Amino acid sequence: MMPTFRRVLIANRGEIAVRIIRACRELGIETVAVHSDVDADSLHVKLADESICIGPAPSRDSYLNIAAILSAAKITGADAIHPGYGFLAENDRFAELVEQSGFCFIGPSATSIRAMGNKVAARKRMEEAGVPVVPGLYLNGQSTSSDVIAKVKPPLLIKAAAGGGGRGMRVVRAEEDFDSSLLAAQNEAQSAFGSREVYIERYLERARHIEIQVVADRFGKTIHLGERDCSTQRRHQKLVEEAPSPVLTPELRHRMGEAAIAAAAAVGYYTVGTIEFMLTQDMEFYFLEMNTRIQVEHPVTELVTNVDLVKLQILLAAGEPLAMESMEELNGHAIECRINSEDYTKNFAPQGGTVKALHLPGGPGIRIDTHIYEGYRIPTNYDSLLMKILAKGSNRREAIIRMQRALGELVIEGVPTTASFHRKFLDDENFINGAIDTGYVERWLGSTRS
Amino acid sequence: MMPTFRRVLIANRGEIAVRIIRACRELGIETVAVHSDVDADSLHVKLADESICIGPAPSRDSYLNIAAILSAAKITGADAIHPGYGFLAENDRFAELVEQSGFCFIGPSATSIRAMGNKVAARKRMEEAGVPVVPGLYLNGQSTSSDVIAKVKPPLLIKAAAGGGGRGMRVVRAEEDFDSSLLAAQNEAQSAFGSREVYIERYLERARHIEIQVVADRFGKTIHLGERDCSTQRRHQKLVEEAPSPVLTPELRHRMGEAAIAAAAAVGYYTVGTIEFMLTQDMEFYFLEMNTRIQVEHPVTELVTNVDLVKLQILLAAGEPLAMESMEELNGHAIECRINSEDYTKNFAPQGGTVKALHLPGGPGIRIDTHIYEGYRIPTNYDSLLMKILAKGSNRREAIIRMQRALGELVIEGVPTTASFHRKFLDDENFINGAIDTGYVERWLGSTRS
Amino acid sequence: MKIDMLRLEALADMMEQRDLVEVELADGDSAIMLELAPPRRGRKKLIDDQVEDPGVTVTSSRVGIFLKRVSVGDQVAEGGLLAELRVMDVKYRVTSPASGVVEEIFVEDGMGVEYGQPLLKLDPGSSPTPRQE
Amino acid sequence: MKIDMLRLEALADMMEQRDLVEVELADGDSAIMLELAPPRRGRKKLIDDQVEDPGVTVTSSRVGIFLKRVSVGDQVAEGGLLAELRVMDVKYRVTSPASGVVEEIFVEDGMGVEYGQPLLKLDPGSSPTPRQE
Repeated sequence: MMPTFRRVLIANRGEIAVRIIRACRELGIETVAVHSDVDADSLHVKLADESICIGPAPSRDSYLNIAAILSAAKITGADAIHPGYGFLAENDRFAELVEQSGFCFIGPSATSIRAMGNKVAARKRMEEAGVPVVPGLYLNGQSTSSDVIAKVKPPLLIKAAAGGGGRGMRVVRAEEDFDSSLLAAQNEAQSAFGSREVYIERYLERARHIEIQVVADRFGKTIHLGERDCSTQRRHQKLVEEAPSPVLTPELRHRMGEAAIAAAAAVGYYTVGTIEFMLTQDMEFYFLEMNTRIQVEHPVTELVTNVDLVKLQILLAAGEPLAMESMEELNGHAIECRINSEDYTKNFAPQGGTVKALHLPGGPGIRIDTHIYEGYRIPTNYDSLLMKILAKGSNRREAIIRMQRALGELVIEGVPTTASFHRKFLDDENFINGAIDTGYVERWLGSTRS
Repeated sequence: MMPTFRRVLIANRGEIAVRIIRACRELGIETVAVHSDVDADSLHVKLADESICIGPAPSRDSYLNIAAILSAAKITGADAIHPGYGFLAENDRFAELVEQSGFCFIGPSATSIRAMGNKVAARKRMEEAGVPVVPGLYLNGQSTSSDVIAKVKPPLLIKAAAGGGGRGMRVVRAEEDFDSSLLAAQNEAQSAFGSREVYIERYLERARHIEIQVVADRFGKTIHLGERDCSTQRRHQKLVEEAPSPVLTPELRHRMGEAAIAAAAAVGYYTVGTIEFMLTQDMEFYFLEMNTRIQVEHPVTELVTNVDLVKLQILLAAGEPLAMESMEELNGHAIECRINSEDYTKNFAPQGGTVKALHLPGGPGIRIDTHIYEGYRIPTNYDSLLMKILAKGSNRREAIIRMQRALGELVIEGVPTTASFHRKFLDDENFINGAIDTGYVERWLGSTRS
Repeated sequence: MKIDMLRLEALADMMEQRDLVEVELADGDSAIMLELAPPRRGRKKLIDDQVEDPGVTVTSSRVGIFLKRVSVGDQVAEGGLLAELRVMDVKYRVTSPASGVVEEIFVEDGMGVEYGQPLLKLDPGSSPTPRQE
Repeated sequence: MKIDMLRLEALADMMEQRDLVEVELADGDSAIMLELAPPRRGRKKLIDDQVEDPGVTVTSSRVGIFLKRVSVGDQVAEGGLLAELRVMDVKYRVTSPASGVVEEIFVEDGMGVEYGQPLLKLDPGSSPTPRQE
């Protein structure tokens, strides 16, 4: 292996900082951990070769403090910065400043981040690249039904163009309801946002969230490593991820993979990234967005491809050419459960606390990624993710059963966790049959509550 | 999956008892842990559905106490008994009594155990089945060189037939030394054991230990799942195991696999077992012995085949037919380090103690099998194995580096462990190049000591 | 509120002597709670706590089925038969380590017992009492 | 409730002597709860160790390069320049929180410092001493 970086600063915390330290160590690269003052006892600080306090607890003063992070990199002699996920990972200005300050940004170019960061521009770019996007169109205040229905068939969604939060939003299921719904939406948009402009798009009912892992080098070679199915989510927060998806055929995997490659190539993408799609019940897929960074659920793909995505990301950022091809045959089945310090019986409210007792599951097929340890005090300033438990089996059934077995062994005392949710949800018949969509968890929670 | 057993009693302790509980749990089978009185706080006791104390600390009164184990199975309503490894696992009388008492023995038939247990008889059986055994012959007191040299070429080994412990043993490297060495060996055998009878066999210099995992059902179908290379051993105690072997070609793997299948089939073997071979530097292999049970290092094979050997063993014992074929293409590379409570700087002397602090490695490619936890008191009555750390990589280099990374993360305070040995040995150039044999560790220890 | 320091002092003394870590007193509307610091807890001379139990407990030396051969109140001689333990097809005698009266039987007849499990308790000194069954 | 400070003082004294960490008293409508701070618990005779340090330590509020602007023995006014911190290309002033004399400088000129790192110590009361360099 050629020498890459000498010393990488990790501009993150928690389990992903630990994950990146492990990758660096295996590559023979030194690591610098940054931390806020409340994170002084955090595991990533203990594991790194060097650590530096960059500010007080609030993220804006520490993990989002670009000047402090760049200054820390300069002082500690780092030659590259890994942003992890969240915080500054998809901040194009940060990526730009990192490079301008003479460090390598371990991620795509600032231009790629920017291109995918603007959702309207990204949608246009994807359409041009031949990537399916949800059929839709903008209407100005004067538009009526006739020109719309031809292009977007019900069920469709009317959204205020300027809006958000459900204001000015209408679902139209029958053609004859369109005019009245449009008028209502336009009036609501007018009063809420001062503009009658609305956006019409096809309403994707009971769709799944399927994402494709893409990998690209700096020389234009782009491949994909199959999908992850992240349909088990609540309010866009993923709770369970798996690969392969229980519903994809090899043919569909190939088509989605090709679309993902086209999407990444369209923005000159390099390193690792994820193209998120919605997949409808009639197996049509539509571009949702691109995550221009490593993802929380990347280990799912690692388990079924035997590829270390974080090491690969670092090597590609350093300029190594990509020496592998797309993988459309995945090895076995992998599932991830996100164990958050949240009380799922109280609307998943985040909880602080101290880990009083900890027993980790182990044995065949189990992988644990965590930054917690016995005695660890969980700060309430950050993301509530405590641990990722992964189970790999020779097939989906074995992976699920193995995950249930691991959840049975897991002991975390001192703070409520989503493990209580997972223990129940993984027993759900629809989940076991793979018959779910992104709204399923909400419906399941409603039905188990009553 | 068809119902197999309702309740399995595990006639063992330590990590393998935990491993078997995990397999049973994933199969939906209840578990009964047996334990000696000093093992009351052991992890297998905590994890099992039920536990029963079968005697005081000494093995002969507890884990080797056949009547107590059978009685425990009867009282707790078990329908099958898993012997693990060690203790009663290769005791044909135990296997017989288990079956006679109305339980299923999770292992091969008592007849198979017996056939492989007698080493001289096994050698004959293997020769008949066409499995290569080390060339050799018995000589009575009158024999001379002429008839020997024709059959066994130097280097050869002269051993007292009645002997052991190196008495009456001579290595002959040149033909002209044979007569004098034979005379010396015969005289030494006479004075030590009262018999001039000696046994001559080819001396395998700098050979590797390669073993083949075999799997068979009760209906005569036998397959193999590739090899494990266990050449890193000291006085026949394995310290590191890996798969695939760094020296096997696909062609040799196929031939050794076929020989292993023939060996198992020759004794009507069913469930899982291991055929151990010596592999010489000129790539000739010879049957050493068969282990008629699950082995300590079985997870190495699990990682490169994605097969759960313990679950498979239970299902095959219950009479399921084998639904898979031999695997000669292994997925990636796996390495296991045996972390024993031994001080390697003091001749690997076993050490007792209490685990004062424990931090387990994690992240990509790491599997941990252990029965220890923070606060666990290690009894000195039993085997010193505390933990198996496994690392899987996409190739051997990545697996070794990953293992080094994991060993760096591992913290076990309160007792010295062989992790200190592994951290150094895995850095050894010859190990990294795969250029070792079963005597290498001893030579390495000698050279590092001086 | 009137704080009676003398009484509190006396209370604290008593806690130390008796190895109490926490005391709560409530009397009508009044209440007092005292808690001892953790490092001080349980570091006293425990001699007084070790109350001698005059009974002799007989534990199982085998894993097997308990077959009762005496009843509560029975007088037994040293070496007398208390029970049998059936281990697979073999029965083993459980004999009395002392003469006395059977005070309590912990296991039901015909139930499985593990190694070290208490089977019954004898009162070595006592004279026989009327049968209770 | 009437707070009898003298009695509270006595109570606190007793707690320290007796190594009690918590005392609760309730009497009718009145209730008192005293709890010893965790660092004080079980650390009895440490009082003498806690020598009051009259100095004022100035810590870094940024991650950057420390540029020394005073020397040990210098007299500084409140708000006076002590040092600069260079964060990438921007320099930030570190000013004195009080008037006094620079007693000690912990960081060498030109070295990197992290957030919260002690930079130097002032003696707010003292009069200037001769320069030591």
